[in-house]
Amino acid sequence: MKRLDLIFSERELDAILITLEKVNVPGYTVMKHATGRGPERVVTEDDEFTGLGANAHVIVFCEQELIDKMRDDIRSVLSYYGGVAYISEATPL
Amino acid sequence: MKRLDLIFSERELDAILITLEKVNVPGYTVMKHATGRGPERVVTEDDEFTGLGANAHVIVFCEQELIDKMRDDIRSVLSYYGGVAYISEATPL
Amino acid sequence: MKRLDLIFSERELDAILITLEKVNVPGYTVMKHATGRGPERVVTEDDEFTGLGANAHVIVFCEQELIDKMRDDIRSVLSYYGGVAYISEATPL
Amino acid sequence: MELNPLFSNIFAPPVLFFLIGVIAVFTKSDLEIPAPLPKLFSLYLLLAIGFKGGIEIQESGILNNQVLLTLGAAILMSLIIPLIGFFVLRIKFNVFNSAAIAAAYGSISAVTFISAESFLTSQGYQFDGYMVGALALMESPAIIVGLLLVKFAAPKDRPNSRKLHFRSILHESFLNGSVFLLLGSLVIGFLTSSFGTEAAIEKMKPFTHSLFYGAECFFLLDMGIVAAQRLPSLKKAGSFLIGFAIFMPIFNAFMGVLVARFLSLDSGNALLFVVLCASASYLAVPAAMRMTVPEARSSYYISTTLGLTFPFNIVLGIPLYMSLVNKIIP
Amino acid sequence: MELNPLFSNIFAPPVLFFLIGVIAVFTKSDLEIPAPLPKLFSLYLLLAIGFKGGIEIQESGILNNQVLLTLGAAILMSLIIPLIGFFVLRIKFNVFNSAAIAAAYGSISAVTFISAESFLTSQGYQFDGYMVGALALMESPAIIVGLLLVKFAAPKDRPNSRKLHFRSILHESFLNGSVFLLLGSLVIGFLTSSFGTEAAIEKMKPFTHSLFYGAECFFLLDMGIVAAQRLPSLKKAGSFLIGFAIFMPIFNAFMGVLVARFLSLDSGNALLFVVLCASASYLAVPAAMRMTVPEARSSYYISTTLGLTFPFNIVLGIPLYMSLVNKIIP
Amino acid sequence: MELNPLFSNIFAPPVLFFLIGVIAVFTKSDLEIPAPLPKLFSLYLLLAIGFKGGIEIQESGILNNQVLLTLGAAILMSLIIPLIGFFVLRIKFNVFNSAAIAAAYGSISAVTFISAESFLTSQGYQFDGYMVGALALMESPAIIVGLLLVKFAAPKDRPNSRKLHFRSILHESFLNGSVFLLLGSLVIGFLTSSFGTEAAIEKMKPFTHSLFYGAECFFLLDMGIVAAQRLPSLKKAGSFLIGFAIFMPIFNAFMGVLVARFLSLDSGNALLFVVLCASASYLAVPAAMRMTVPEARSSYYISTTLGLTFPFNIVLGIPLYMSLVNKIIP
Ligand SMILES: Nc1ncnc2c1ncn2[C@@H]1O[C@H](COP(=O)(O)O)[C@@H](O)[C@H]1O
Ligand SMILES: Nc1ncnc2c1ncn2[C@@H]1O[C@H](COP(=O)(O)O)[C@@H](O)[C@H]1O
Ligand SMILES: Nc1ncnc2c1ncn2[C@@H]1O[C@H](COP(=O)(O)O)[C@@H](O)[C@H]1O
Ligand code: NA
Ligand code: NA
Ligand code: NA
Repeated sequence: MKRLDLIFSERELDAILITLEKVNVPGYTVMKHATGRGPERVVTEDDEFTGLGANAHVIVFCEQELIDKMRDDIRSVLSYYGGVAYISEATPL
Repeated sequence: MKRLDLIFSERELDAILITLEKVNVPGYTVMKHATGRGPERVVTEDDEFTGLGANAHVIVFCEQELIDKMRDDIRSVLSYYGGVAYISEATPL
Repeated sequence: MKRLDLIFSERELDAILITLEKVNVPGYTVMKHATGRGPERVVTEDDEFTGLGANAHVIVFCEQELIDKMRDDIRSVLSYYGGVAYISEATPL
Repeated sequence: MELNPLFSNIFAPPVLFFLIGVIAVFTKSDLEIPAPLPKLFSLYLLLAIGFKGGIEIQESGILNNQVLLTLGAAILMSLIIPLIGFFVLRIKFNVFNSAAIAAAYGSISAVTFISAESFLTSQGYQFDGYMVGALALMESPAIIVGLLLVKFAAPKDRPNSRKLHFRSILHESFLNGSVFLLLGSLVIGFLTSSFGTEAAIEKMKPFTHSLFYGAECFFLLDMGIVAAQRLPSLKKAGSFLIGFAIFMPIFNAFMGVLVARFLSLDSGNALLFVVLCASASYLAVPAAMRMTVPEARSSYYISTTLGLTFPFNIVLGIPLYMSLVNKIIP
Repeated sequence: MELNPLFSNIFAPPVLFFLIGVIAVFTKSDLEIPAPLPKLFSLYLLLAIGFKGGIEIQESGILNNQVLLTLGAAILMSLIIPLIGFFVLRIKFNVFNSAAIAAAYGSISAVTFISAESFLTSQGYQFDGYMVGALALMESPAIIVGLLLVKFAAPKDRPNSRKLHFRSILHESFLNGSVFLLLGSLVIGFLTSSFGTEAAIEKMKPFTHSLFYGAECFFLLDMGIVAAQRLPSLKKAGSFLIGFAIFMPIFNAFMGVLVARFLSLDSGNALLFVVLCASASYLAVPAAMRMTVPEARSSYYISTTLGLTFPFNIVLGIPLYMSLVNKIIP
Repeated sequence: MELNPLFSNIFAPPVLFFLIGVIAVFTKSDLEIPAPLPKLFSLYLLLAIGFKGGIEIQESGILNNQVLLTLGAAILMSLIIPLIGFFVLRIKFNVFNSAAIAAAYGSISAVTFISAESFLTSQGYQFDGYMVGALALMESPAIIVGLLLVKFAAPKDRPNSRKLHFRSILHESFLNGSVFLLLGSLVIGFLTSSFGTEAAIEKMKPFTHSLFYGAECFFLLDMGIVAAQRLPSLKKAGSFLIGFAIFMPIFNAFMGVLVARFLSLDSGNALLFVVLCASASYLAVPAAMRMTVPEARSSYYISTTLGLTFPFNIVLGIPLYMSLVNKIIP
C-alpha cells in the first residue's frame, strides 16, 4: 500500500476531494489549519481573519494503481494553485 | 524504527491511548480535529455542534516489536468502531 | 527525496523555522495544536488556558543533503527542550 | 400591524436569522460560523436558561400539586414517545437505528423550547418558570429507554466490550455535558435565589437575561446553516424517514396537548409542554448514541432531528401547535 | 475638556485599543487573540450593523429622492474608483495584481465605517441609518469590476479552468460570507421593523446596540495586532505601493466629498460617504480575489489595505476627512 | 436571609459555577468549554478590569500619599514573597523548580482578585479603583525575582543559549500577553477618562461593566474544570507541595494583613491587598517560566497554583482573609 500526502490551500479542498472520489479511493483524512511556506517563499498563515484560508493536509492510504489514475488531475490543480504531493510506502497494521 | 499512523474517531482516543501505554510506547503525538471518509463512505466532519466529534490522528515512533505487541488490541478497537492503522519506516534524525 | 517529521513544543517553533530557513529548505508545513507524550512521560496538552502551548508538527520534504546540514542545529534544540525528529523516504507524485 | 401567529412567527428575528442561515447554504454562500463559536452560544443558552429557570422555580415555590404532576407527566412522555417511535421505525430500520432515532424524539431540543418561549412572549401569553424543570427532566429518560431497547432487543452477538451496563447507561443519560450544564445552572439559579443576595441576581441579569434574545438569534443563524447542510443526507435516507421527521412531532404534539388538557395547564405552559413532546434532541442523544450504539448510523438521527424536525418546529410547528392548544385547551 | 477632532479621535477607546494592538506587535508582546475569536467579533459587528441599519432604513422611509440618489452615487463610486486605481497601479504592476488591489479600494471596510459613526457620535453630528445601505451596496460592485478587468485585460493564456464566467463573478460578489451576513441582517432589521413586534426590537437592543461599542473596541484591538503584523510585508512591496495605500484613499475621499456636496448631504452623512470611498476592503475582496485570481499576490492587497490604509483611516483619516467635509460642505 | 460570610461566599454564583465545573470533572461528565473560548473570557476580564480600574484611578486622583505607599508596598510584597517561598521550597526541590513555583506565588491571580471584589460588593464593603493598579504592578516583579534566582543560584553548566539576559528577563516580565493587556487597558481607561468624552465611557459600560459578573461566572465554570483536572498531578507531586499550596497563601495573607494595617487601609482595600499577596499566578508566570526555565517541571507550578491554591482562595480563602482583616484592622 502507498501513503499519499497532499498539502495545498484549503480553498482547493473541494477540487481535490472530487479528484479523489473520481478514482474511488478507499478513504482519506483531511487536516485543516496547516500553515507553511512553499518554494516561492510565500508563507501561508492560518489567517482566518481575512478569509484567505490556511492549508489542508490530506492523507490517502491506497494502492499505487489509484495514485497513477489521479496523478494528472492532482498535478494540474497543484501546479496552478501551488502545493505539494508526495508518495511513500505504508503497510497496514 | 517504525512510524505507526492511527486514524479513528476522537471518541475512541482514550481507549487507544490506554493500549499504547500498556505496551509502554516511548511517546506518541495526537492531532485532533481531523476529518475524513472511510471505506463505508461515511464522511466524518468536525461537527462539534452535535458533539459527535471528529477524527484523531495519532503518530507513534517506536520499534517493530512494540507494534507487534499492541496489534491485536488496536485492531479490535478499529474493526468495531472504524479507523485505519498503517506502518512505515522511519529513521531518527 | 526525504520527508522530515519534527514534533516539539510550539514555543520553539520560531527557533526551528529559523534553522530550516538557514539551510534554505524548499518549503515546510506546520501543524499546531498537536498534543502528546514523550519519553519522560510528561503529557503535553493543548492547554491554551495557561499559555504553555501545545506541540507543533512540522513536515519538510527535501533532499537528504539539506537534512544533513541542519541536523546539528535541530538536535541541539530538541535535546534541550524535548521533541522528536524522524526521516523517511518520499517520492514526489 | 396585527398578523396571524404563523406569519408573525416568521417575522420574528430568531426565525429570520434561522432562515438566512438556510438560504446561505442553498445559495452556496461561504458564510460560516467556525467552531467552536456555535458551542459558545449553545453553552451560553443552556447556562442562561437553567439559571433563569432555577430562579423562577424558587420564586414560584415548587411544592405545588400541579407543578409536580406536570413534571411527572413530562418524564412519562419522554418514556412513552421513544417506545412508540421505536415500533414505528422498526417497520423499516434495524434495532440499532430504530432505538437511536426513537430516543432522539423522546428527548427534547432546548433551542426549540427557547423559540417557543420567545413566541409566547411576542404573542402576549404567560408561562411559568417551572417548565424549564420539565425541559431538564425530559433530556435523560429518553436516552435510558433508547439504550435499554438496544440492550434487550439487539442481536445477542454484539462484541462483549459493547455490553451495556446500567451504570454506563445512567452515566450517558445524566452526565452528558449539555444535560449537566442545564441541570447545574438550574440548581445554581435555585440556590442563588434561596441563599444568595438579591444583588447577585441583578448583576447576573445583563448576561443571562438581557443578552439572551440576541444570542438566540446568533445561534439560530448557525442552526440554519447546520440544518440546511443536513438536508442532502436526509434525502438519501429515504422518504420513510422524511415522513417520520414531520409526522412524529405532530403526533407527539397531539398527545402532548391532550395530556396538557388533562393537567389543566393554561395556554402558555401547554404550548411549552407540547413543544417539549414534539421536539427532538440533536445534542445530548446523538452524543450518547454515537458512544454507546456505534452500530446506528449517525446520519440518520442527526439529519432527521436537525435537518427536518428542528426547522419544521421552529418555523411552522410552534404556531401550529399554538392553534392546536387554542382549539383543545378551553 | 475640549479637544480638536484629531486629538479627540486618538483618545477614543476604539482607537486606543487599536493602538495598543499595534504596540503589542512592535514590542514583541505575545498578546494574541486566537482564531476564531476575531471572527466572532467580525460576524457580530456585521450582524449588528446590518440589523440596526435595516431598522433605521425602515423607520426613516426609504422612498425618498435624496436617499436613492445617494445609494446610486455610492454604487457609482465603487465602480469608478477601481477603474482609476487600476490605471494607476498598471504603472508598476501586472494586470492580476492591479485588478485585485484596485478592487479592494473600490470596495469598503465596515470597521472603518463603524469607527466613523463612533467619531460622529462623539463629535455630536447626526447621520442617517440609510448610509448602512450604501455600505452594503458598495461591497460587491468593486469585486465585479475587478474580475471583469481580469477577464478582459488579462493575457489570453490563462488555464482553461480559470476562465471567469459571469455566474461565478456574481457569486463571488454577492454571496461572500460577510456581504451576505450584512445584507441578510439588513433585510431582517427591515422586516422586523415592518412586520415584527416592537418588543422584539427592544429585546434585540442589548445585544445589537448596547454591546456594540465594547465589541468594536475588542475587535479593533485585534485589528491593531493584525495590521501591525502586515507592515513588514508592505515594506517589501516597495514604496510605490506604500504611497498608493496613503494617497489613493485621500484622493478617493476628495472625490467623495465633491459628490457629497453635489448630493447636498449634510455633514454627518457626507463624512460616512467619504469614508466609504476612502476605505478599502480586507475581507470580502481578498477572499474573492484569492479564489478567482490566484495569480495576484495576496500579500499585496492584504498588506496595503490592512497594514496601511486601514490604520491610516482609523487614526488620522477620519478626522482629516471631517475637516475636509467641514471645508467643502457649506 | 443573613448568612455568615463563608456560607454566603459559597452561594455566590461565581463560586457555584466554579463548583459545578469541579463536579463535572469528578463525575466524569463530558462537559467542556473548548479552546479558545476560555481565552475569550480571560482576555475580556483583563480588558474590563483594566479599563474600569483606569477610569477609577483617574477619577480618584492618583497623587495621594496613601495610594503611592500602597502601590509601593504591593511591589515590595511581590519581591519578598518569592524569596521566602524559594527558601522554603529549596528544602525539597532543585533551584529551577523552587524559583518557578516561588515566582508564581509572588505574582497574582486576576480572577481571585475579581472574586474578592465580588465578595466585597455582596458584603457591602467599599474598595478603591486604585487597587487594580496594585494588581497590575504585582504581576511582573515576581517574574523578575524568579528569573534572577535562576540566574544566580542555578548550576553553572546550563547550555550557553540559555543564559538569561536582563533584557529577556524584562521582556518576559512586562510584555507577557496578559500583563500587557491589563496594563494597556488600564492606560486606556485612564486616558479615556482624562481626555475622552463622557459618552465614550457610558457606551463602554454595557460591555465592560454590566456583562462583567456573568462573564466571570462563565469563566469560573471553566476554571473549575481546569482546576479539577490538575488535582491528580498534584497528588503525584507529593504532600510537601500540597502543604505548600495551602499554607503559603495563608502565610502570605498574614503578612499582607499586617502590612495593610501598617498602611491604615480600610477593610475593603485591605482584603484586596491580602488577596493579592495570597493568590498565585497561573497565567503570566507559568508562561514566562516555561519559556525561560524549561528545566522546571511545569506540572509542579501549574498544579499547585491552579489545582489547589486557586480553588482554596476562591471558596474558603476569601471569607477567611476577610475575618482575618476584621480581626486585625481596627
Ligand atoms: N518542501 C515542502 N515541504 C513541506 N511542505 C511544503 C513544501 N513545499 C510546499 N509545502 C506546503 O505547501 C503549501 C503550498 O505551497 P506553494 O506551492 O508555495 O503554494 C505551503 O504553504 C506548505 O504548507
Ligand atoms: N484509506 C484511507 N486513507 C486515509 N484515511 C482513511 C482511510 N480510510 C479511513 N480513513 C480515516 O479513518 C476514518 C474512519 O474511517 P471509517 O473506518 O470509515 O470509520 C475516516 O474518517 C478517515 O479519516
Ligand atoms: N515516540 C514518539 N512518537 C511520537 N511522538 C513523540 C514521541 N516522543 C515524543 N513525541 C512527541 O514529542 C513531544 C515532546 O516530547 P518530549 O521530548 O518528551 O518533550 C511529545 O509531547 C510528543 O508529542
Ligand atoms: Na420530544
Ligand atoms: Na472604497
Ligand atoms: Na501573591
